[in-house]
Amino acid sequence: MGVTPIRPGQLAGVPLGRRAATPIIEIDHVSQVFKTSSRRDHTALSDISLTVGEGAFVSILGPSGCGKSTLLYIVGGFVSPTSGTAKMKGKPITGPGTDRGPVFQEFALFPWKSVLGNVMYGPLQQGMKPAKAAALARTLLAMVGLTGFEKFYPKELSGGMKQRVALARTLAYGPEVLLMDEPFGALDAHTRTRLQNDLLDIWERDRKTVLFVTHSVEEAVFLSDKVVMMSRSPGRIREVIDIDLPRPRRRDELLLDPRYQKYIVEIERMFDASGDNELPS
Amino acid sequence: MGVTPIRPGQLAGVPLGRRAATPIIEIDHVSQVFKTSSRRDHTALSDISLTVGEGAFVSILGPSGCGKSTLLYIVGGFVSPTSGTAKMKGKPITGPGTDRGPVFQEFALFPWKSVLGNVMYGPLQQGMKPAKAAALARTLLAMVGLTGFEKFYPKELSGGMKQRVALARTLAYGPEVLLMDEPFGALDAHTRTRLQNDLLDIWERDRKTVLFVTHSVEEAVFLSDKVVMMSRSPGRIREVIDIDLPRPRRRDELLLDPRYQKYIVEIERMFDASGDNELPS
Amino acid sequence: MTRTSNDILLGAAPIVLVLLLWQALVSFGYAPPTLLPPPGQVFLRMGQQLSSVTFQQDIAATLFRLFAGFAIAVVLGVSLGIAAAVSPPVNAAVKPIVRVLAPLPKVALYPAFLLLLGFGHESKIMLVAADALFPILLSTYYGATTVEQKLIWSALAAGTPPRDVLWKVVLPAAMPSILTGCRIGLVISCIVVFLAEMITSTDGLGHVLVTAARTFQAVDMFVPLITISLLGLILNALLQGLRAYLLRGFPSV
Amino acid sequence: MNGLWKPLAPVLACCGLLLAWQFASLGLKNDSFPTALDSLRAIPPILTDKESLINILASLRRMAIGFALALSFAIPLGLLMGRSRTTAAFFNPLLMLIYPVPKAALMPIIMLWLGVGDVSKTLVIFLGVSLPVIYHSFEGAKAVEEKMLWSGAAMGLSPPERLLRIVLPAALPEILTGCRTGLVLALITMVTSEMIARQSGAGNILFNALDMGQYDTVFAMIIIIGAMGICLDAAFEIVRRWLVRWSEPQFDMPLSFS
Amino acid sequence: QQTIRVGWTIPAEESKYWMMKRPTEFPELGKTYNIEWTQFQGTAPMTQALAAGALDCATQAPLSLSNGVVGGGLKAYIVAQHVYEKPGGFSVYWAVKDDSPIKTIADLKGKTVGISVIGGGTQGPFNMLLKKAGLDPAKDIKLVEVGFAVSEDALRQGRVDAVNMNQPFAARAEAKGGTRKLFSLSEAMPNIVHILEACRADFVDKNPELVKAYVRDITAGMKKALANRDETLKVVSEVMKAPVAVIDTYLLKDNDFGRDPVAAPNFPAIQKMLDIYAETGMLPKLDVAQFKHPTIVAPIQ
Ligand SMILES: Nc1ncnc2c1ncn2[C@@H]1O[C@H](COP(=O)(O)OP(=O)(O)OP(=O)(O)O)[C@@H](O)[C@H]1O
Ligand SMILES: Nc1ncnc2c1ncn2[C@@H]1O[C@H](COP(=O)(O)OP(=O)(O)OP(=O)(O)O)[C@@H](O)[C@H]1O
Ligand SMILES: [Mg+2]
Ligand SMILES: [Mg+2]
Repeated sequence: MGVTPIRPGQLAGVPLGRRAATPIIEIDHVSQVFKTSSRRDHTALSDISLTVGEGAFVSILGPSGCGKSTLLYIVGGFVSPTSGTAKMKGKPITGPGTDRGPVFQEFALFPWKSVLGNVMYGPLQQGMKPAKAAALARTLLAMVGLTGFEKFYPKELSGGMKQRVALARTLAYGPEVLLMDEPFGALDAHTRTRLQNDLLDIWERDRKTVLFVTHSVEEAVFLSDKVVMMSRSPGRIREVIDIDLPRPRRRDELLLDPRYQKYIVEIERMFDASGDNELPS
Repeated sequence: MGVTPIRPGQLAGVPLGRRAATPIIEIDHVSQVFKTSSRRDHTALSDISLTVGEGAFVSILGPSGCGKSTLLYIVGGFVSPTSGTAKMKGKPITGPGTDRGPVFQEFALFPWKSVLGNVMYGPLQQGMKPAKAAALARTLLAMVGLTGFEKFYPKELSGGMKQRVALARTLAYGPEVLLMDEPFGALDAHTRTRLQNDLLDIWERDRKTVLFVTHSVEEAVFLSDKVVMMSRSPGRIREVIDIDLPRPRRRDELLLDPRYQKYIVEIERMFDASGDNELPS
Repeated sequence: MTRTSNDILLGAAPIVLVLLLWQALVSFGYAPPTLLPPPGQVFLRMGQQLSSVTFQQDIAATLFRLFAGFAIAVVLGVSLGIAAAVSPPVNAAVKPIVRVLAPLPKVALYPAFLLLLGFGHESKIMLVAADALFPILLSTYYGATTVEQKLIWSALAAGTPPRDVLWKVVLPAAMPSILTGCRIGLVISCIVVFLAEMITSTDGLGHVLVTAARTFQAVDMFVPLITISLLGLILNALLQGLRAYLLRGFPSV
Repeated sequence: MNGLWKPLAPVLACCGLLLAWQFASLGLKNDSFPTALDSLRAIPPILTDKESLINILASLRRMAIGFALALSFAIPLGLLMGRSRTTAAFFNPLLMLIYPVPKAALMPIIMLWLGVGDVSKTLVIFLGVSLPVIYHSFEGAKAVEEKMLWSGAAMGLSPPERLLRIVLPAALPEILTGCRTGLVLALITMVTSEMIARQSGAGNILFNALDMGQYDTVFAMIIIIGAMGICLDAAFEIVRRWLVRWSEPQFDMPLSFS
Repeated sequence: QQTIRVGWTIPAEESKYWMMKRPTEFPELGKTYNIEWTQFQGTAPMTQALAAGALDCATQAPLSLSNGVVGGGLKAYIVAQHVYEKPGGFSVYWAVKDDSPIKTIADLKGKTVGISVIGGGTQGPFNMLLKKAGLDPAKDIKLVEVGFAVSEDALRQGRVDAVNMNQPFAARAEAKGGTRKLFSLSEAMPNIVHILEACRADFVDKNPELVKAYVRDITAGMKKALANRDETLKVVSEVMKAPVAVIDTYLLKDNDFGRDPVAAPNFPAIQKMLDIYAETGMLPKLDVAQFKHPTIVAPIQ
């Protein structure tokens, strides 16, 4: 069946890469404690260890509020963990870098820039000629189905449209590692499927590493090499599951593959089994 | 098979209620045109007619940006349509009212109030005693799995947690009609299932009417009496599908019901068939 | 705890630097002590003055005018600002009037205030209120117009009467902006109350300064100056405390 | 109706104010409070006098320089304070200590180093303007959504670039509110800076008339300064609207007193 | 060509107004030297400006100048005189309303009294008169600053019980009626010197020729002012921005201050004022000799 639960402790040093064994991201005993306004400590992540191999597609699943976004922030270098270290290519992560591109759950578009301006922002920043950057941005906008909306401002977009702009904006400057926080959460099934395929194409072609937060078990299984299941006890890794399905994947083929269905059922059952999910810390 | 496509034109006057034939919401030839910053007209909804019967659970499905949220704003009375009329219980909708409770896609929590304060807001507003309102709020927070987070401020919550607070806040003041815009979009499958069941319980018990925007076909079929499928050509109703499944529904039972699966497959195919979804207006 | 004490140390550093610079200016002869007395002398004199009843009365008079004028400005500024933001008719009436009145140099009206209201507290309170009003009003208006629509929608749907939305949603949501306006208004109040007392008064810190300036008592001139700036610092710290409490739910650095 | 009302409203408001003034002064019968009509009558002689015009232009020049200097100093400082706790902790008490001191009282010392000419007056205007700009920039920068900055950082923007290219535009609406208050204060300090020592300027005319008890000229000058304020404010509003067209509210507020 | 930085104020400096408005009529001004004019509100700020070295010469009152010397370490010479109270001419006076119960200075006890500037030049003689009438200037009256321009209104509005009057406002108030003179400063002493011209000592010592030229021009200006009243009216009107008709009511008439034809300072009278200031405790005793330059003082031939 290929699903081998691994205890977090065992993980350090075991790369989750599909094509290469070189670890690109190493998270080592990371914890994150927030001070709330009521002056109490609130633990969002506790003792997380995880290694992601170069070129791997790793999904993170977990109940709402278990610390998935926080984990991505730490890898992005936006937040420094309360304890533990995160490394990128062997070097400790001290801040954000163009090698890691985030797609935030809240989109965080620049409201003063048009859709095109938002997507062109990164390429221009990296010294690309405006004409070329605009052409690239238009290609990406066409990919996410937003041709015709180039001149719109973010406030004039629907939720799903904003999300697609955010995705295009990050893809535009081609980071090595993509840190995606529910990037398809606000999309309809049809658009979602299309973008999943596009994302896989880009990943295959440009040999990127992807850390992908999602709530859809089906999506996680379809896309990933590994699925990391988190639990809120608080913010721990419960299991890491290898998804041993052939690539390139096509959904209609997979739907006929019993292993695919089995992965999904298995993972869903694991979630159901954990009683702690609804308990606040 | 029970799925009878209806042309929008035929719809006016045909109530979509399950238990009662009295129409509660009547949308009549509504169009919405926005002026964009680049001073062009952008049509978000064009000629929408829809009648929702009292006590009905109606889901709206449609590609991202097709005008689902805009439609809810019009029913909520927050936006007045460019043309056409929307009526609630026979009276034209001129503004918001406690009879229609929205759950916004962007949550729109009050940042200056704690989680508890947000949920208590509505009941207090309607004259409930603070102690009673707090007790009610705690019950609802327990239901959405946020016990222990009463004193947190919205900025200290994860995306899914904010969404659950928004849900609890609207449920707290007991509106007759719930206008829910992807209320479970940011939730993990487990929490989502639990809340779906809770929502159905409330709906059955309090005889509410629900207008429910979602991107999950499965969720729409599981919850609804009717599914309204919208297309972006721009912002039209494509089909209205009756979901003829027994109530009360339990997911594990339904999973074994071939009609349930058939509805899902049918609706998904309809989406796939429409080529216009990705074309911007 | 350590963060606040760090902040205090950091904030004290430039003040110490300024004092050193001041001392150096005097010591190295860049300014004659008759115009710029050494800081030590000023603080010594200030210590003596603070324990004298007349000086305390002067401080009290200044503070009273400051608070009264500022309070009027806050109440008027906030209520008008919010009313103008949410009500088109009020907006149509208030906006043009504000545009006309805001840029008027209020000091030039002070002689008229004096004749109409007398030489006592009233004329000064009026001047302070007139000067502090507009920054508060503008900030409130800005804050209120940019309130997230969906917050108002949520409140309306929860049964808040439109009238109540003003202070239940618009006011708290605009609070960060309002408090910024208040902060500026407070400093302007300090300046204006002092200026008004300098121009015509029988008491108050500004009056103390003018009397000293007329007779070239440089040290006595600096005591009220330092006092008003310390008052400004203290009042601002209090406002900051209030701000931190009121805005605990809002994002901050 | 609405289209007609908009440009007319300020005119109507002016007329209303003038009318109220006319009746108040008629009722008070006070030499130092001339009627609106008398004051309006005193305007043309001022505006046709070449020397007065030169005076007014001199004031405006000082104001423009003071305003420009203040913006170029206050906005960066405010933004920096808003994004760095340390900077804020460092500057806040100092600013709070310096600002309440009335500049007029410091004139003797300012004169010592800067003389009585344009430099000291421009300094006074600069100080008057920078206060609201610093604090609005400060608060504006503080409220910038963090994830926007994170996005910028991930695209390779250095901290100074983030300040310039993310914090500045994001905080722009709030900064512009500060600038608007600053513009009003610039006009007021432009006049008051000429109260004690003056060579030429609008304040010169105003305070001369005040000294001479020519109240119709005083109020005529106040009207002229007010009119300049309205024009500057209107011009500023156009610029502001254009700069922050992305942040204008989408829907009118559904509230009304009626 | 050298420049002198000169401070001035209004009213009553006709010779300087001539220099400002009719510079071509002066032989040296604009040719051998230039003037940078700065207008001030009252003499006290000019004293500060002199002490700070921001001005070279300025209009001064005996009291403000002395204050600068005592408190500000200022060293200056009195080089010319603008106006004084000539017997029979105008003297600054305190007025009350016609129907006021105040008949004598002693009646001022407990009243609110307006004065143009607290600690200004008029306060010395004023204090002296109060003392003579048995009042303690510090305790028995409530003194409040009311500029000359608003004096009349403040009195009529009842904001003050008595207030000091100066030209041209006195002439205007008298024309309107309803007020009466309570006492004038000439009752304290004759020949009060109101404003004079002073230059910083270090500046004079460094540029004696320059200052001489300036003083010569002041004398010339005074002569022109007295000789051609019609033109003087125009000059003053241009400076004060007041209509000729208003100025015509008093300027250079009998109800005006006195002017020395060559702008020569009256040092004995100044000494007497300094003595009064010392007597009333406003200043320590000063000798006028320290303000007197051996050669540079109007009139210079
Ligand atoms: N600033 C903060 N102060 C206090 N607690 C915080 C703060 N930010 C996040 N948290 C807490 O940290 C926990 C993890 O948050 P995080 O956003 O990482 O969750 P998540 O797994 O992304 O959830 P979701 O799926 O709902 O987005 C939550 O319990 C949240 O309340
Ligand atoms: N203020 C506005 N100005 C211009 N266009 C707008 C504005 N608000 C919305 N729109 C447009 O209206 C259309 C419908 O928006 P709406 O938010 O209703 O979509 P939606 O169906 O809710 O999409 P999603 O599923 O992505 O949330 C979109 O094309 C959007 O660009
Ligand atoms: Mg998250
Ligand atoms: Mg939507």
